Amino acid sequence: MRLAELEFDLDVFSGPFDLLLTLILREEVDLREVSLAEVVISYIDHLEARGELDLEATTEFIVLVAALLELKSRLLLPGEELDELIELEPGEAVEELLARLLEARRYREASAQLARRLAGAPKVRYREAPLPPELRRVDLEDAPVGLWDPQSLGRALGGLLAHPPRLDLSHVLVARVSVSERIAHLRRLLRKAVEVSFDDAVAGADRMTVAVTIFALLELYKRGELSWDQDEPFGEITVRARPRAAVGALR
Amino acid sequence: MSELGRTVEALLFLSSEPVSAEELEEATGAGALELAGALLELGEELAPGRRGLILREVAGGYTLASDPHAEDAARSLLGRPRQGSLTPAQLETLAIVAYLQPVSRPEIARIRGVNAESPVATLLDRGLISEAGRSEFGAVLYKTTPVFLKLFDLASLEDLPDPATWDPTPEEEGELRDRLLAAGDARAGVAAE
Amino acid sequence: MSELGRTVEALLFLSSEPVSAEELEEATGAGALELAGALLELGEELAPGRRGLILREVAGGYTLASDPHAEDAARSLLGRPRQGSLTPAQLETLAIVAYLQPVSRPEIARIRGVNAESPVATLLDRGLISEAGRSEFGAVLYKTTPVFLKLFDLASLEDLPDPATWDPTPEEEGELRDRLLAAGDARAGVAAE
Repeated sequence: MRLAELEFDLDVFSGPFDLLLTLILREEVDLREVSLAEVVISYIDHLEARGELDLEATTEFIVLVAALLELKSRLLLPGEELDELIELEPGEAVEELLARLLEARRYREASAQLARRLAGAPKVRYREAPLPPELRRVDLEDAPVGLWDPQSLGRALGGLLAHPPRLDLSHVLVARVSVSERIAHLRRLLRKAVEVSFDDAVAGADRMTVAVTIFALLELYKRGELSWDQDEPFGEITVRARPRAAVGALR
Repeated sequence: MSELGRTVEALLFLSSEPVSAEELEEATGAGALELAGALLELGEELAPGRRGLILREVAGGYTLASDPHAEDAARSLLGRPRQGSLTPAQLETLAIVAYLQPVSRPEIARIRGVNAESPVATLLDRGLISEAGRSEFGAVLYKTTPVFLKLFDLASLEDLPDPATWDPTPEEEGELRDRLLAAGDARAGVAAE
Repeated sequence: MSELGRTVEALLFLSSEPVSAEELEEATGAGALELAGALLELGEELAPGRRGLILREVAGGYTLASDPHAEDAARSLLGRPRQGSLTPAQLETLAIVAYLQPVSRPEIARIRGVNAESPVATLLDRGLISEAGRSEFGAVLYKTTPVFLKLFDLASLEDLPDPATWDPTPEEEGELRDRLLAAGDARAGVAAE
């Protein structure tokens, strides 16, 4: 069974997975109300019932759920609005969504038709062999001088130098601040001072950046580059660089 | 067997792709009528059940194929099934390429809603699709190949059914629209509370 | 023609390599004597001058080949279209080799954003590029050949047109190789999303 067709019966939604995804992306279903744990458990139930692991579908599922988790965690951060991602009016959104569902459906039907056609094709085989050597090497040496235009080479190379515009195909993966950026930021601060307060490290930053900085902090802690103290919940966090020697010893 | 019939048989044996009557005429220097006669002769010689090979008309041309009766022995000798079956992702990707060609990988990904890298790579490996230049954004475009037509026993792409066949009736479409609008209203209702 | 003879014909047709008598016995389940009879029968059917194909016994076993009398027609059918034009993929690959030589296949693939195996093989077959040692990582390197210079009517590689004419971003600095690799990576990034 295809992942997209997998039926879910959740508190807030009942229907195929691809409809759920599309509804979420168009904010027709509020992701904050969707229990992703429930989605994952339903999927695991489905896998168990099926008795075999479809690696491709499962990979697809993990990627999608990871993307949904990221989107949901952003939504849960107060003040982080998704307005910029939802530019369409409700009526427009429905038409756009409808068009996309119909398009997806059209090619799903087409692929089913191809599958039937393949099953019904005559059970013959065709030869797959290279040309015999005497025919393979075409006598390019007899071809006229200047058969091809050298400008075509320059043009082909020029085409390869072109950078594509950034096509934003996935609303879910819009990353405005990256963990590696924040890691670099923390390292910079810790080179200047042995100790830094977390509030100072994120002074003036928006909530998204604060959240990502916490990921960066965890990553650097894991690598043994720093440690921190927090005396009480919601209290001041003091970040401290680990001595180089200690870092080396950890490796 | 006539000399022309023999030449045609040899050409079909050597060519990895089906050869059209026009190409055969040009290569052999024979006239259309003469060539039609040779093809008829060859078709009789290679009629199913007579030899190990059969003459087939597919993908806009003529080609030789093994007779299905040899399938078990062929599988045993070559050690692989006649055609590795295609996964749903590969079939869907192939359907999109077949109908929209030339089409780029990002476009396929947009329609399928998931990355198309792995099915595209497999279809390329199996020779079912091939490159067809680049889009204005520099993405490689893909088209189907004669291998695709052969595998699916199609004379040409025109033999693919019109995709509009599968579009829902206006009633179904209206129902879907209502369902989506209702979902939107429910969402708006929650937000207003 | 006997059923075993037909099966053997089909097997030899499908295999691109010569097939030994033992392999044929194993695939068909026939005994050695029976198989020898079928090969004899097939050899008579495909004796030179009878059909477009002939049965050949070569080192390692039996194989089908096209009758040499069809060679001129084969050259005309299979030779000319290949000589006449380069596909976009081949032209891009050739341009990369021409400007960056020596260059490895992984580099070509990175710049093009797609696997370069097939165009590289074709250009090698056609004698437009050749191997030029190995990179420090062990990848085969390629360079253009004298045939390449002749077909593009170039006295030497110095005469390659200046790509600056077609450079979409002439303001960018850096070596041609680095810029091509960066652009390829950017295209791959877009396609992967």
